[in-house]
Formats: sequence, structure tokens, C-alpha cells
Amino acid sequence: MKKILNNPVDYVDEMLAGLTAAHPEFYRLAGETGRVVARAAPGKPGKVGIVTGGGSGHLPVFTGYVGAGLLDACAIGDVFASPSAEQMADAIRAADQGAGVIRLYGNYGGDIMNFDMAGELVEFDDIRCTTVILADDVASAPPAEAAKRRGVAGMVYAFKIAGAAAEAGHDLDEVTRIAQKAADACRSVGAALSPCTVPQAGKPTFQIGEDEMEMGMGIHGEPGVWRGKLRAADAIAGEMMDRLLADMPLASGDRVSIMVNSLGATPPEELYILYRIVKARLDAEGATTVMPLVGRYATSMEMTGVSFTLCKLDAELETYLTAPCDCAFWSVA
Amino acid sequence: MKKILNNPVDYVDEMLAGLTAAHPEFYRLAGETGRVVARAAPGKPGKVGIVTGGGSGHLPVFTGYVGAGLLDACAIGDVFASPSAEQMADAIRAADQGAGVIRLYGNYGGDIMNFDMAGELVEFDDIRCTTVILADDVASAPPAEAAKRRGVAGMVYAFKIAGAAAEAGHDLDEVTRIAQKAADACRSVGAALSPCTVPQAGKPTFQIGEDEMEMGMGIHGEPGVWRGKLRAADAIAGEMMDRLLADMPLASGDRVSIMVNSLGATPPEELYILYRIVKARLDAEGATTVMPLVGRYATSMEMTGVSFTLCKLDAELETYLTAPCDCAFWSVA
Amino acid sequence: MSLTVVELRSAIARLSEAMEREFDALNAADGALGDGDLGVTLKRGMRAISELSPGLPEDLGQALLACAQAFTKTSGSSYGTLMATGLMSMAKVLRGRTEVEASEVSTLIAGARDAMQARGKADLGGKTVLDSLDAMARATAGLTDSKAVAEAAATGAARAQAEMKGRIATIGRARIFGEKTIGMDDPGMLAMTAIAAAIAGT
Amino acid sequence: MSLTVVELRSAIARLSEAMEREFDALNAADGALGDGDLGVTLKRGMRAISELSPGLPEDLGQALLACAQAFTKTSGSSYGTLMATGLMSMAKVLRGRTEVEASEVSTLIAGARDAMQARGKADLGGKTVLDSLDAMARATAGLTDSKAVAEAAATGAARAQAEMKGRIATIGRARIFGEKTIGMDDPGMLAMTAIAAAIAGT
Ligand SMILES: Nc1ncnc2c1ncn2[C@@H]1O[C@H](COP(=O)(O)OP(=O)(O)O)[C@@H](O)[C@H]1O
Ligand SMILES: Nc1ncnc2c1ncn2[C@@H]1O[C@H](COP(=O)(O)OP(=O)(O)O)[C@@H](O)[C@H]1O
Ligand SMILES: [Mg+2]
Ligand SMILES: [Mg+2]
Ligand SMILES: [Mg+2]
Ligand SMILES: [Mg+2]
Repeated sequence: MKKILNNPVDYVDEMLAGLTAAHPEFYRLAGETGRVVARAAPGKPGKVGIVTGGGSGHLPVFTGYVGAGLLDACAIGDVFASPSAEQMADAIRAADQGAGVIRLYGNYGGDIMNFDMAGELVEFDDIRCTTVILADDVASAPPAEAAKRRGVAGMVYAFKIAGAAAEAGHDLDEVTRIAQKAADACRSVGAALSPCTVPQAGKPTFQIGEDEMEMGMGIHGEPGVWRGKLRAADAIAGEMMDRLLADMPLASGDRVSIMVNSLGATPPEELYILYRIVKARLDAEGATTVMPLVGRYATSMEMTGVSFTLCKLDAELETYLTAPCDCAFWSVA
Repeated sequence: MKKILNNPVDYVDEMLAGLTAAHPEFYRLAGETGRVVARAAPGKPGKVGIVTGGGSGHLPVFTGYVGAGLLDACAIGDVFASPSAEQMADAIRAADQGAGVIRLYGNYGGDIMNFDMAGELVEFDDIRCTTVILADDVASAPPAEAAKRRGVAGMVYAFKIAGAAAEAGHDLDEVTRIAQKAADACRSVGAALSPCTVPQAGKPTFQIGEDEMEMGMGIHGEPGVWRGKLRAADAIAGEMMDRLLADMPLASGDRVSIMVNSLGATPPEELYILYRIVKARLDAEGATTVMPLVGRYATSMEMTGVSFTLCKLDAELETYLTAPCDCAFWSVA
Repeated sequence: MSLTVVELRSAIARLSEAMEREFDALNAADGALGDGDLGVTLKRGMRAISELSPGLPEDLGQALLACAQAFTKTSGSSYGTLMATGLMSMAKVLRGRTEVEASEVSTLIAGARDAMQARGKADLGGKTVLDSLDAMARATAGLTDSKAVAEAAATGAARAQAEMKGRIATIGRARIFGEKTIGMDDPGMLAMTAIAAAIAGT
Repeated sequence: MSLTVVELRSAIARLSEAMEREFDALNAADGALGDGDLGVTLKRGMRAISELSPGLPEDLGQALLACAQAFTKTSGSSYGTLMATGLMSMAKVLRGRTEVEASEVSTLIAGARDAMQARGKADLGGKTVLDSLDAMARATAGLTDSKAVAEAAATGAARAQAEMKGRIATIGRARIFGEKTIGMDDPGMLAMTAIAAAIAGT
């Protein structure tokens, strides 16, 4: 994989400089650390703040989803590395509108420790924080150890739903309840065909044969459930749907949203080829598909591969999922 | 490059099946050929129709831009191959609301012959057609032979501006004039780092060293102006801006839009790293940047690389560029 | 000495057989200077025409129009569109007639050449199929025997291809290869040589 | 026998020197089981602390708090956060004091271990830095001579690392490598062995 960059050490800071220069109507840098992006137009006073954070290299995740009806602020780490507790504390401060802040992020050890410590740091600012952790990757641990699962693209649904609930004016506990419900409603699985390169590491995150794929691989190249010959699109889509539905069975009449997401290099043409099978499978289950998301919502730079995320909806979740939102990467009218 | 597909022969038809299944609110298949996508909700009677067509493998170009304030219909060829005259004729018929149709497409021999022939075919349906051809790639021919230049991402600006002008209710000649003005206002240049694979060919469109890039390469792998060692992002951005500004100099006070476009695999992180330099350069020229477009607007599947498109605006073009539009890949509120 | 739909049908049979045979060679030639689909275009087009062949009407105009449409339906590539254009120009001339004299063939080819030139906006001498047709039209001028016409067309096409081989391609995808095209056959001329030979049955 | 900011400063000097030296080894060890940044985390952290060193206050609580913050500012990786957590727990105990007895060190290490365990929610025996600290706390218990304490801590850390080598990693990024981790040193334990050795000056 070839990358267009300057000094690898500057990759993230230069990316943020360009992002904020391109979209001043959406994003501004906040805090002293230079690694916090907040809404250009802060949420209204008294609105519950939604903050996230994590490593860079996943655009639109995390930073991109700062915007109306979505996140209030985001702490940005180096590529695939957690931001520091200081940076997270800055993000929490930027997100707070006096009604407290939800820390909504993925299940990674470093991120958890830092967000916990950041919470202790902002206690001195009298900011009340709650936590909702995404652990939606079914390939990363069996149902019995669901709490150990990695957080992946399900985050996008949680950002959207929590953001809309906060916009609706609920208090911290209520928005936290809804955010947790959204997180619990998501299941994801990924399949990787080729790796990406972390700028400062300078070499691919993993090695794989020219004719191979790996089912269940994590977004940072974490080992998956099997590696073998690259299969046909319909077979890949079928197995991924099997894995999701085995973990979260659907009943006829259920309403769901599904995300068919590119890890980066895989083009939309191929996502739509997969979507035929995904939709047919959901129809066969008797489920109604609401607002399918096909595109690049949570990536790993130039990684080749896809992930599917199934989000089971109830009336409340559907209302907030379909509510308006606006950022440089996604807008719902 | 690895691709997720079934039988290569079905790549385009399966893509269209998935696209229309995912976004029935935007797209529907029209005509008998199965290769025409039209708006789900046709433009209002008496509106000038905007039709385009070209090879597949460039999403969102061409098909993706069918939508309100954009295109009315699109004829879809195999990957990197022109649609047939029959398919184009079907697209023209689907686009016509009784006020005539503009054929707005890129400067490729096959496409031109087929759109001309399609125009002759629909004469029998008494549909009046005009033609506006994009030839914005400055690297494909010197200014003296500007008419021989290939049409690339500038098309997106032309679609947007022509679409808004048609929506505003002007007649065929007026919308054609505005579309031609938009086409003439665009200059593009690309740089490629790695090729893509045409499904039915099964091999990369070109060979290139692991440490090489090619400046000015076309979106189908057409030879560029130089091939050499991969340069730093700032150097690449600087040279590309030099090439655009040499071809279309700016004066202090000019208003422009700029597109920093990924050819597919290059991630948004890297587009933003490039945008820093692009914006600084435009500022240095004394130009005002309006609605910069940073993302994947015109691609070549999984090709690694970028293109810049500079669109010089006057009051009229700016009005239509910033007018509302809505499709699955782009919406302006 | 006159030709009817009977001769057209047997020519179609020989042509489609030839295009199956030349499939790889034509794709390869076009692959070297373009997108490698020329064999596909001609094979698909001739297959469609073969299917129509038994049912082709006596009216040569109607018959050739059907052949032209077979190309516009099966291909969006330049050559298919040019073939359709050329066939359509012949169809217009022969509309309502069931017979055509061998002596008229030269004029028909010239008409096709002109229609295709109008369609593709390329000049003669540009190293394209137009140069093949131009040579074929000239080679067949004044001949009245159908066998002689067919053979003259075939040798004319072959000669033109050989003459142009040393030139630089100026049209279509080949253009961008510039100097590299010197010494390489133009795929479209190669195809027309094969077509003319197949019609002549040589 | 008591320790002051003077001893702290000389320990910092030895530690930062050691972390520069171990930079590649620690990155490599973490690269095999994680993201390869452990050397970066410790080198950056110790550099920041060295810069603070001359200006560190007499108050050991304040001094250690400053050291803790150096880690939270320079790294978001687990180990940096855990180091900050451990140092902060010691800082709380020593707040307002300018001296600490060697005999208190065992309790301070145990306190750090517990605070880090609370932070990382990992169990003892999980093959992490917690096991190093646990061994160090036990090895130093009851000792009163500062040199003896330092050496006991170093040997304790080394022993724990050796004991755990054969286990399966259950925590952090290493967890996903499962069986593969048997026979491999835990990077964080490796780092703590180097840290303890540097402090002891052995
Ligand atoms: N504008 C043109 N005028 C005349 N002949 C042309 C033109 N463009 C292409 N050709 C002929 O068609 C051949 C290529 O046909 P084809 O492979 O169908 O083109 P493409 O696949 O690039 O659309 C060329 O070798 C040339 O002989
Ligand atoms: N939850 C935890 N509890 C205790 N120690 C941990 C925990 N997570 C990681 N560690 C220790 O930290 C070391 C890895 O540190 P580091 O490289 O900074 O992690 P990462 O880069 O994955 O955030 C491990 O070898 C282990 O000793
Ligand atoms: Mg071709
Ligand atoms: Mg072609
Ligand atoms: Mg690490
Ligand atoms: Mg790390």
C-alpha cells in the first residue's frame, strides 16, 4: 500500500489541520493539546454532551462524526493509538454544556483506562460523566465473553442515536440509557483482503497471500476466525450474515438497519454487489430494512475489506436513527 | 489489488441491482436495456433533462449523481467501457420531460460516437438534444489541443451546476449555455500511485514500482506526464496546483471551488494532508475558496491516487453550485 | 451480376466463423493499444447477426438495418458503433431493393467510409479502419464481377494495413501511445482485413 | 534510612538513560504481541520527567504527581497510563512529606499495584506488569536498608517475569495471540524488570 504523506510523525496533526481548514462550518480544534475536535457551533446550553475518542486512521470515525445530531467533541490519538487522558479530559470539557457528558467509545484497553482517568481529571471541573462502551465485533469473542468484544462500526449507529437523543433534550441518565440500548442493539463482523500501513510503523499491519482473505479480522489487523482462499462475493456476504444472525437472531416483523461498510480501498461497486445478498437475506428473515448504510463509515485507511453491522431497532431507536444530523461525512435531512 | 465479486461478467449488473435496492428513494432502473438509471421521482414536467453516460467503475460517477438538482438519467457501460447507443437513447428518453435533454459527458471517442448516434435514434421520438463535453484533464493534452483533453472529475461540477440550472426552470439553450460555462471553468490533474483491476480483464490496468508514482495519469491508467519516485505529500500538492494554475491563472479576488478527490484507495486522511497545501496556495493567489470538495467524488475503483479539480466561479456558477441537490452520494442543503 | 439476401446470408456465415477464429488475436491487438475488447465487439456482433440471418428480409435495406442494430445493441465500443454506422449508410441506399450489382459495391463502401468518418470525426490517413475502407473502395472501383470485387476488397484492405503499419496512430485510445504505435498494426484495420478476407472466402 | 528528592533525581537519571537504551528492545517485544510502542511510551515519558527533574519540589507527593502527569501528557498507551496511575497513588501517600523510609517502599509498591489493578481491571496472575509489582512488593517487605530494598525489587521483578513467561497472556493486545504467547515475555513485565534494575543501579 502506498501512502501520500510528509513526515509520518506529522500525519495526524496535518490531517487535522486540513480537516478543520476544509470544513470550518463543522469542526474546530479545542483545548490546549491540539488533539481535540469540537463542533464549530456548540450544542445548546443544557444539552447532554457526547464525547468520543480513539486512534486516528478510521475516518469518518471518530472525528468526522462531530456535528449537529451527532458528537460534541472527540479526542484524537495517533494512528491506531489511544489519545492521552489529558486529551480526553480536554474533549470532555469541550463537550460539556452543563448537563454532563457521555463517554461513548470502543472497547480497547488503552482507551478505557484513559477515559476513566480523564473522568477523574474532570471531576475537578464538576463535570458529571457516564460511560457507554461499544463491543459489537462478534468475531472477537464468543457470546459468553461478549464484554471482551472489540468495538467497531456499530459505533456509528451509537453516535447517531445518542446524538439525536441528546439533541432532543433528555437528561444525562436518559441519553445514557438510550446510547447503551443502541450499543447493545449492534452486531458487526468484518472480512479483510489486504492490510494498511500505519505511517510511523512504515510496514503493513499484517501479511496475507495474493489470493487470500481473512474472516473476522479486526480493524487494526487483529487475527480473525479463519484465513483462506478469497471467496465469491455472494459466499462472503452469506457467511457474514450467518455470523451476525447467529449472534442476534431476527424474528419476522423485526425492523433493522444494516451497514455494509468498506474498510477503505474496497469500492462502493463491490459494496452494492454484497448488498444484494444482505437485503435478500434480511427479506428472507421477514425483517424490514430501515435506512441501510452502504459506503465508507468506519475505515482503516487503505485496508481492503468490508464489515457488516446489523442494528436491531425498536420505535425509540428508529426515531433517533432517522432524526436529522449533519457533519462533513454524513447528513440525514 | 483484490476484488470482492462473483462472475466478472455480472459485476455491473449486480452493482446496479444492489444500488437500486439500497436506495430506491433515489434510483430506479429504466428502459429495456437494464443499463439505465433514472431518478426515482422524475423531474417536474417541462424541466430540461440532463443525461450522462460512460463506463462503470467510477462511483459516484456517473450513475451516483442521478438525483434532484443533478442528473435525470444515466446510461451505464461495462467497467471502463462506453454504454451502447441503444442504452444512451433509453437514458435520453428517460430524462426527457418535454423540454429537451442535454448530453453532458466526458471526452472519450466511444462515448461521443454513441451519444451522437443515440441523438439520431431519439430524433424519431422528437426529443431535442444538445451536447456538452467535459475535457478538463490538463495533463492529457497541451492548451493548444485543449479539445483533445480527457474528461475527468470536472464532470461533477458540471453535473451539479447544470442540474441546478435545469431545476431553476431555464430552457434547453440556456441550461446548455450554463453547463458549457461550467465545463469550461474546470481544470483537473491527477496523480496515480497504484492501479485498479478491470473485473473482466482480471489484471491491473498498469504496472508501477512499489516506490513510484505517475503524475498526470488518466483515470483508466492512460500514460501521464512523468513517472518517478513517490514524493512527499506537500510536493505532490504543490506540483498539481502549479499545473492547474498554469493552465487557468487566478487573479486576486477570484472565487473558486476546489475538489481534492481520491481515486479510490487513498484515504480521506491523506486528502486532508494535501488540502492544507491546496488551501494555502489558493489563499496566496488571493482567491476565495467556496465549497471545497474533499473526498471520493470520481474514482477508479481501488486505484490509489488523487486528482485535483479547480472550478473558477462567477456569480451565476456559484449560485448553481451552492444550490440544493440530493443523491445517495452527495447532498447540498 | 447481382447479389441478394442469399449471398448476404452466406457472407454472414463465413464472417461469424472468422470472428470466432480471430477473437483472441483481435483482443490482443487491441489490448496492446487500447482496452482489448475488439474481438469481443466483433464476436458478439456477428453472433447476434447470425441469429437474425435466417429471418433476414429480402429487402436489402431492411436486412442491413437489422445488422446495424445488432451492433448498436451488443456493443458500446467504437468499432461496433462504426460498423453500425457504415451498415446503416448502406441500408439507406439499398432500402426497398432486393438486389445489388457487384459494380455498386465500391460506391457502397465509399458511402460507409464517409458516414463513419462523419461519425468518428477522424481524418483519412489517421491509421484507422477508415483507411481500410478507403483502400477497399478504390480497389473495387470499376469492377463488375462479384468474385473480382470481393478479392480486390480483400487485397485492398490488406495493403492498406501494411502501408499504415509504420505510421503513428492519431485516433482513439491508440493515440496516447504515440511513437510506440509505429510498426504496430491498427487493431481496427487488422479486423477489417479479416472481415474482407472472410467475405471473399479467401 | 530515608530517601529524598535527591535520591529521586538520581534514580530518574539512571531510569531515563536505561529507557533510551531499552528503546528498541521494548518496541520489539511489544511489536511481537501488540502495537510496538512500549519503548516509545517509556522513552517519551522519562524524557519529560528528566526535564522536570531539576525543578522537582522537595515535597515528594508533589514531585511524584508531576512525574505522573508527565506520563498522562506524553502517552495514551496502556503502560503510560498505568505508570501515571501507580505514581499518582504513591504521590497521594507522600503528599506533604520530604522524606520516605526504605521500609515504606514495599507498601508504596503494593499501593501502586492496587491502584493500577483498579485502573486496568486485570487480575493478578494475568501476565502483566501487575505481577511484576506484586513480586516486587513481596520481595521488599520487611527490608529497611535502601540498597537491599532496591536489589530485592529488581530480583523480584526479574523472577516474576521468568515465572510468567510460560503462561498465556490474558490482558490487553497480547490476549488475542492466545497460545502463541506461551514462552514469550510480557512486554510490560520486561519493562518493569528494566525499570527496577535501573533504579537499583545494577
Ligand atoms: N474516431 C474514429 N474514427 C475511425 N476509426 C476509429 C475511431 N476510433 C476508433 N477507431 C477504430 O476502431 C478501432 C478500435 O475499436 P475499439 O476497440 O472498439 O475502440 P474502443 O474499445 O477504444 O472504443 C481502432 O483500431 C480504429 O481502427
Ligand atoms: N489492563 C491492564 N492491566 C494491567 N497491565 C496491563 C493492562 N493492559 C496492558 N498492560 C500491560 O501493559 C503492557 C502493554 O503496554 P502498552 O504497549 O502501552 O499497551 P498498548 O500499546 O496496547 O496500549 C502489557 O505488556 C501489560 O504488561
Ligand atoms: Mg477497444
Ligand atoms: Mg472498448
Ligand atoms: Mg503497545
Ligand atoms: Mg499503544
